[in-house]
Amino acid sequence: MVLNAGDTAWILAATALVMLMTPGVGFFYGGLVRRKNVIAMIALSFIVFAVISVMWVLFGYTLAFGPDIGGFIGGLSFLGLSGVGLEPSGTSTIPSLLFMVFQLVFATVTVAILTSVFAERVKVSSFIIFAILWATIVYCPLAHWVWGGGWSAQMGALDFAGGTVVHISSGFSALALTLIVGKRIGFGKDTMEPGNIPMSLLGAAMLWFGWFGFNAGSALAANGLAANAFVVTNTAAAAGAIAWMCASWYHGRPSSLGVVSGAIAGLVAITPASGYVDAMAAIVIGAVAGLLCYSMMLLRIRKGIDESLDCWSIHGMGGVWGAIATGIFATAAVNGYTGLLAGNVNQFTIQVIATVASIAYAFVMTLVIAKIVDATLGLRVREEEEYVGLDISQHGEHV
Amino acid sequence: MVLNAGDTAWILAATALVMLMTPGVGFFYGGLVRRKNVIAMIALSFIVFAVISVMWVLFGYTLAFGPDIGGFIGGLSFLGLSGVGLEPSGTSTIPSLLFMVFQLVFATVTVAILTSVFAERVKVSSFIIFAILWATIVYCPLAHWVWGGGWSAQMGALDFAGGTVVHISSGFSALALTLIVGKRIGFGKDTMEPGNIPMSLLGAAMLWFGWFGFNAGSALAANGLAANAFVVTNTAAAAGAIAWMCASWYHGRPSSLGVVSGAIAGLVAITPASGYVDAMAAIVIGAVAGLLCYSMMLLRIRKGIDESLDCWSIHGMGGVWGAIATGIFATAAVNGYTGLLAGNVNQFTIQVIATVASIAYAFVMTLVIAKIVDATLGLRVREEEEYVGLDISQHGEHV
Amino acid sequence: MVLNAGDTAWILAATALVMLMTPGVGFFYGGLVRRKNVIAMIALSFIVFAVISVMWVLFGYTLAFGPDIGGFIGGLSFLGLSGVGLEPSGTSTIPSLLFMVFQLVFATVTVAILTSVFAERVKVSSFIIFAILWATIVYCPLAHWVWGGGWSAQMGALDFAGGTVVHISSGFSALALTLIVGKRIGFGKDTMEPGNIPMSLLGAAMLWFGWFGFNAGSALAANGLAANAFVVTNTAAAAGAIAWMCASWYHGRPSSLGVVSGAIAGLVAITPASGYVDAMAAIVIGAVAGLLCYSMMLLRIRKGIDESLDCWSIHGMGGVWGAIATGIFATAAVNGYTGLLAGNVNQFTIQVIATVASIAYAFVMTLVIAKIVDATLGLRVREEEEYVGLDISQHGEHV
Amino acid sequence: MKMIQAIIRPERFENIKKALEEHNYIAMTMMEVKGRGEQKGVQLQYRGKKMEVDMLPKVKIELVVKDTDVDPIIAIIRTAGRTGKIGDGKIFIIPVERVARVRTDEVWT
Amino acid sequence: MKMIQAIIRPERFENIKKALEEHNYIAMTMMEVKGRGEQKGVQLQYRGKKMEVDMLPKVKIELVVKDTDVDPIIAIIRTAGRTGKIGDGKIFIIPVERVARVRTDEVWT
Amino acid sequence: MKMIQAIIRPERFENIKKALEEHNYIAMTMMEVKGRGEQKGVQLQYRGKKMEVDMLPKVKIELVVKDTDVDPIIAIIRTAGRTGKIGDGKIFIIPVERVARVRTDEVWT
Ligand SMILES: Nc1ncnc2c1ncn2[C@@H]1O[C@H](COP(=O)(O)OP(=O)(O)O)[C@@H](O)[C@H]1O
Ligand SMILES: Nc1ncnc2c1ncn2[C@@H]1O[C@H](COP(=O)(O)OP(=O)(O)O)[C@@H](O)[C@H]1O
Ligand SMILES: Nc1ncnc2c1ncn2[C@@H]1O[C@H](COP(=O)(O)OP(=O)(O)O)[C@@H](O)[C@H]1O
Repeated sequence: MVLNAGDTAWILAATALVMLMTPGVGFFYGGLVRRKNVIAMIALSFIVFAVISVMWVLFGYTLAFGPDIGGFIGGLSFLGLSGVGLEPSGTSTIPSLLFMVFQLVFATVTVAILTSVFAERVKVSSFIIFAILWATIVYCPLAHWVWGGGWSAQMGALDFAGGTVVHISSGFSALALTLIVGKRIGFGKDTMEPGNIPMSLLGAAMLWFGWFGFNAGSALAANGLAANAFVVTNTAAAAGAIAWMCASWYHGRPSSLGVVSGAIAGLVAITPASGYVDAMAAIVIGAVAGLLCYSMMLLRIRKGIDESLDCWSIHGMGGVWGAIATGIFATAAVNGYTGLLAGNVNQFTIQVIATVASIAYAFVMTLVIAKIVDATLGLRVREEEEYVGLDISQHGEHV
Repeated sequence: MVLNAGDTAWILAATALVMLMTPGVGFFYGGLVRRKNVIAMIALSFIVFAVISVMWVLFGYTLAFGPDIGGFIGGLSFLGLSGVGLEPSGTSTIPSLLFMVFQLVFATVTVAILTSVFAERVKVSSFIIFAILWATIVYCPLAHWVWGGGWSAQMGALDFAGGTVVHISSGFSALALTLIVGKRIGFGKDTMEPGNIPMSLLGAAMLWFGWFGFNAGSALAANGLAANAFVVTNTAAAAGAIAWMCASWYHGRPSSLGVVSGAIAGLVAITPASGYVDAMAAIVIGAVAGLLCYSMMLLRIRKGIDESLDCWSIHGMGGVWGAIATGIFATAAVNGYTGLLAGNVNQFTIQVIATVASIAYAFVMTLVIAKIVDATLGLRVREEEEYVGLDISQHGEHV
Repeated sequence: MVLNAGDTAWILAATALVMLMTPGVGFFYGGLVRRKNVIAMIALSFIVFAVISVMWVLFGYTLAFGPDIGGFIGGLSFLGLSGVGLEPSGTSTIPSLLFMVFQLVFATVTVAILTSVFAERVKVSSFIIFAILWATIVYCPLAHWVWGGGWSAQMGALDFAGGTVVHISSGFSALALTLIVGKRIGFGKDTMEPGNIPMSLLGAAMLWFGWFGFNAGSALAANGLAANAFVVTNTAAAAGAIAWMCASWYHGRPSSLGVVSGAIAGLVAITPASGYVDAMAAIVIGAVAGLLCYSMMLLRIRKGIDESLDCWSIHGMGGVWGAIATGIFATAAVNGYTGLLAGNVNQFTIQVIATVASIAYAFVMTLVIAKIVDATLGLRVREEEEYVGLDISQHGEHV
Repeated sequence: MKMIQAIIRPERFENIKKALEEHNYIAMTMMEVKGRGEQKGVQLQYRGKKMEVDMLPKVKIELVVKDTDVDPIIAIIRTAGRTGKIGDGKIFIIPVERVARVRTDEVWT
Repeated sequence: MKMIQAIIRPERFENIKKALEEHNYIAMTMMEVKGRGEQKGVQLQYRGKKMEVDMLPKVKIELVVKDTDVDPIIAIIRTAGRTGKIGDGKIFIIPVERVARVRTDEVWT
Repeated sequence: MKMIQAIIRPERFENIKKALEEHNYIAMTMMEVKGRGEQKGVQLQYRGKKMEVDMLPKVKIELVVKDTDVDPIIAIIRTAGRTGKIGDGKIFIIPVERVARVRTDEVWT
């Protein structure tokens, strides 16, 4: 189709918004770790952004969006962006290069989210190798399944802006990584309080802001669908924030971190649904996400699992709920698709299958990759380095 | 009318920009309070954003923009967003849902601005109740009067982006609240220096940035009027910053907080005028705003009024000046409307009437609401809690 | 031509993005100075933004973009924005006022970049005078040469988003200023460590984010060229970050400041080239920029030059490399222009001439202006004030 | 010489500083600390159960002075810093054996 | 009275505070400091050459107590703060000649 | 044992640390403080009227050392920290009665 300047304008802006989410994750996480690891935590997000950006233009994009190979992965036609031009292709109304870079910022933020489980204990060198392997072996196929014409898309699974690709994949990969990376020294015994809560709140603001690009940009056009995605995104975030706030209030006090964690839970859950549900459903989706992720966080802590910054409980479980909720609340009024509430059991089943498959694939492949990297390069820093903190030991800097 | 992708693209981006203003207010205010209340101050803005977001989609929008009832308030047709669809309605070229959410972020930032007077001493629970009541009883009618086809619009009052609705209403409500909330313990005796000036500067940057969406977005289209609003917004902000800087230099040193306070004063004053005046008028409007708000701040301090973060002197008085200035400087070249300088005394009178009515309504209704909340739930925290700080006592967190 | 809403939507958003770069520079620089100068450093960026904003609408724009006078400067037709209207003019598809303000934010960020060499030792009053003179005498002519139809444009020099105008000019002006401003007391003897690295990382995030508006906005339309600029911008930044990171790793540890400095080096270098090269060339341009600027920084330190925050080594030298690289890598596939690699020696020669002329003009004129300001008003604060820090001595504030 | 270490309310610091200044006690060092007194800080009622809030922000000032100046300084700090409520702070007197200046070679006891 | 100054691991602070509390030693002041011990802090291998990393974040707590309380408190801090690895910290005992309360006119020695 | 408390220029800290290191005085604790000396800090001319700027950022270092090490350390700090201008800082010597290690059961005086 011919290029539409309005659609292009919105996706240019949306891509910039989503780009901001990667450092946003860095600041959100950076405020949650101890002071001796703040810089290292933020630095990871910048390093992820740089490394995955180059990886994506070189071969990531083609693996995800190249011509379908067996429903599993893309072919190499777009290697080094060859054939990805300034004009739209297919039914798109935006330049192919723009679609490519919109997808790029999704890949970077997904890897950034995953840094949760590396917090305060992993070598930056090994992390970089791991990140490239993970993006190649886990992210690219998952993106292909859902958006690149892979089996999941063929089956009819709905995932508007990346519930499975981004959130389930990073969340359950983080869970798998706990098995290989192990706990921080002193976890469960020493206090590990957030070192800089205002910094986390800033990161959360960047995330909420950027998420409008993430979800409303996934319409790939400046139209009513984008507007709907924008509205339900904000509504679910708000409902999630309120739900988590109330739940934590019930147990004690309404912490500011609880409010923003609830918002992120709501944002995660609405991500796959944002092109299919309306605002009233978004309230339910967001509120349930807030309550669910809050209890999953408590569960994780009770179990003594050091998935340090709650990528699994918020992104993983929020993503699962969002994928399922899409199959429940999808309404024809928004985008023609229906869910369980409209009697479409089939869609619901498809959503469950896609979810389970994503979890299994991400979990198992991450385990394999992490095991290999750990066996060859070693993931953990040495004990003294962990004690000293990664700011000094990995980056030679301090706050 | 039919949907225009370019207009929609701009309003999507503009809404995201305005959204950022709510945490922007949080960081601006957060840096101004003492260190023991920083988190609580920022948290208020996130809580406001969540609560008012849900309130707005449920019933706020329809109260403001539903079918006119007696020029005073909107009817309930859009309750729960029923009938607010993906298509444009009336003469609009953007999806109705997008207009709704653009209005939503205006409502949230208005309530966030109002948190000035709650700083360092009000219970978060009572504040939430107050915020919902205030948004319902004060904000929705005012928005209806001006933008929803109410009496003020019918009379022909000009308020491009919310001088009366946003700034006068929050500013004079804050003034009314000082009567009920009372001073912080130690006010006037203890030093209460800003705890984190760089954080306030960051908040100011977010506000200045977001304000382009606020004013230029109020054109509801990507056209010359939006461009004009963008230009005059920036010009007035700059002039306000320079004016306040010079005034404070004359009295001592040009503080960085003075520079950004002046910018905000300029931004407030140009808000109602931004669709009607040109850049040369914007210099005058901004500069006068800087000087006026600076002296109003000094007056407030002299009077010993603990309107802690100067919502009244900057937003209230800046808003009054802006509303009047619109009636002075409006020029046909921009948008067809004229003001006093072009000999249109009538417009000037209308502006004064709208201003006085807004002040009176906001002041009185706020007094009533605050009195009720205080009498039933109590607004202030207990003395020990205030001494300890709201971060710990309200949220169980500390920096 | 007629106004295009899509193009206008993108340039409205892009202008807001670029606006954010000015405080972005403030936070980036603010984190690099000692704690006693943090506020002053950030304040400079706000003051620059305010002062240059007003200067630009009054007479800066017309000097740069008014009718050509001898290839050197613009005439006064647009004084006070007279004749700059809400409609597009010439072949443009966006409102003239929007083009004007898009150019405004370029001027402000250029002056902000230059504050590097004033860090921790210059009077704010003298700086303001200097900034106005510099913007008038150095920036406006350079902008006219390249974008206003001056001799450089006539000669056919390519500078998509301001390699010469913004980066070479600020970088080599900073170098010239070291000769007049002199070193900070204790430079080379005392430790002068960055006071707040996370703040610098935040500034870097704002810069990277805003740079999409800077480069992709320079297409002045929402089209394939903008998309290409967006992609190469991000790619060069990523490559620069990786290159600098690896180089500094080789010498010790990969500091977070190195990662973001490399990203900025890549962003600088791609700026003039972003409308003419493809993503594979961007990897080379960015990586070379990272390595080059890193070694130029080491060289500067070895030479004992107190160009404190590396405006010269990053913006100056990165800009030189970018201008030359444009003449090397320009490819017809992107925008019809070719460079050395496509056998176009002529373009390469033109780029060298434009570069040398910009360097010479900026260096010499800056020397003259600085000398005059220093001789009349004095640039340096007194020794005690420098010892106390500029936060207190210039602004009466402290962190 | 003695070192007077006073732990005071942050809000009262400017007041105390000014009062000391008026009596010509200029030299001092201050730092931000956190602390709690015997009263276990402030107790906050919270949903039925009491919650102890401890380690509240305080300011610590240190003045090294002649032995004869100790009593007047204690009096000044008390006058300027007292609110009468828990948390006003404590003053500790510690012996200082010698004082040396970095700028010159002076030493005194 | 003595002032006990203990420089401890930040991660152990809560533990130590709680242990002191259990033995009814409530009053204390704490501040964030940086430090290194005789071992020159931690040594990090770095690309062949050793690099000394010094001045690591520590917490300093100060308790002014009766002379007879010094030994028990040292024991408590040791029990609650020891990990057995370098960096556990040091405790210094300094004489305090007088203690004054700001809130009242009490003074004691 | 004595505790040497030196209040120095932040810019000179690295210098002093290195000088101490060279003479094998490794162990120390440092913290960021604010201070002013007898000179009432630095005086800034401001639009006719003088303005006192006080409470400038300083670094405080604390070293607990044997009595015989006190004089050499004072000399080292002076050499490495002196600029000859107001604000170079002061050194206070305070008696330490006992030192205990947290990691082991060692105590010494
Ligand atoms: N015994 C002590 N040892 C160390 N610090 C103390 C001691 N007693 C009080 N402090 C410090 O003094 C501060 C004020 O003590 P508090 O008991 O609240 O004062 P008051 O008893 O005068 O009301 C505490 O927060 C703590 O920092
Ligand atoms: N002699 C000393 N003077 C001042 N501070 C000291 C001294 N010795 C140790 N410290 C402080 O105690 C901290 C812990 O010391 P360290 O030697 O690591 O403990 P340990 O010897 O018990 O393992 C150091 O970081 C430093 O802050
Ligand atoms: N009597 C004192 N008591 C406490 N601190 C002091 C005293 N005298 C100096 N200081 C500290 O030492 C710092 C440097 O003092 P200053 O008078 O500027 O040094 P000098 O006299 O060597 O030039 C001050 O900022 C303050 O923190």
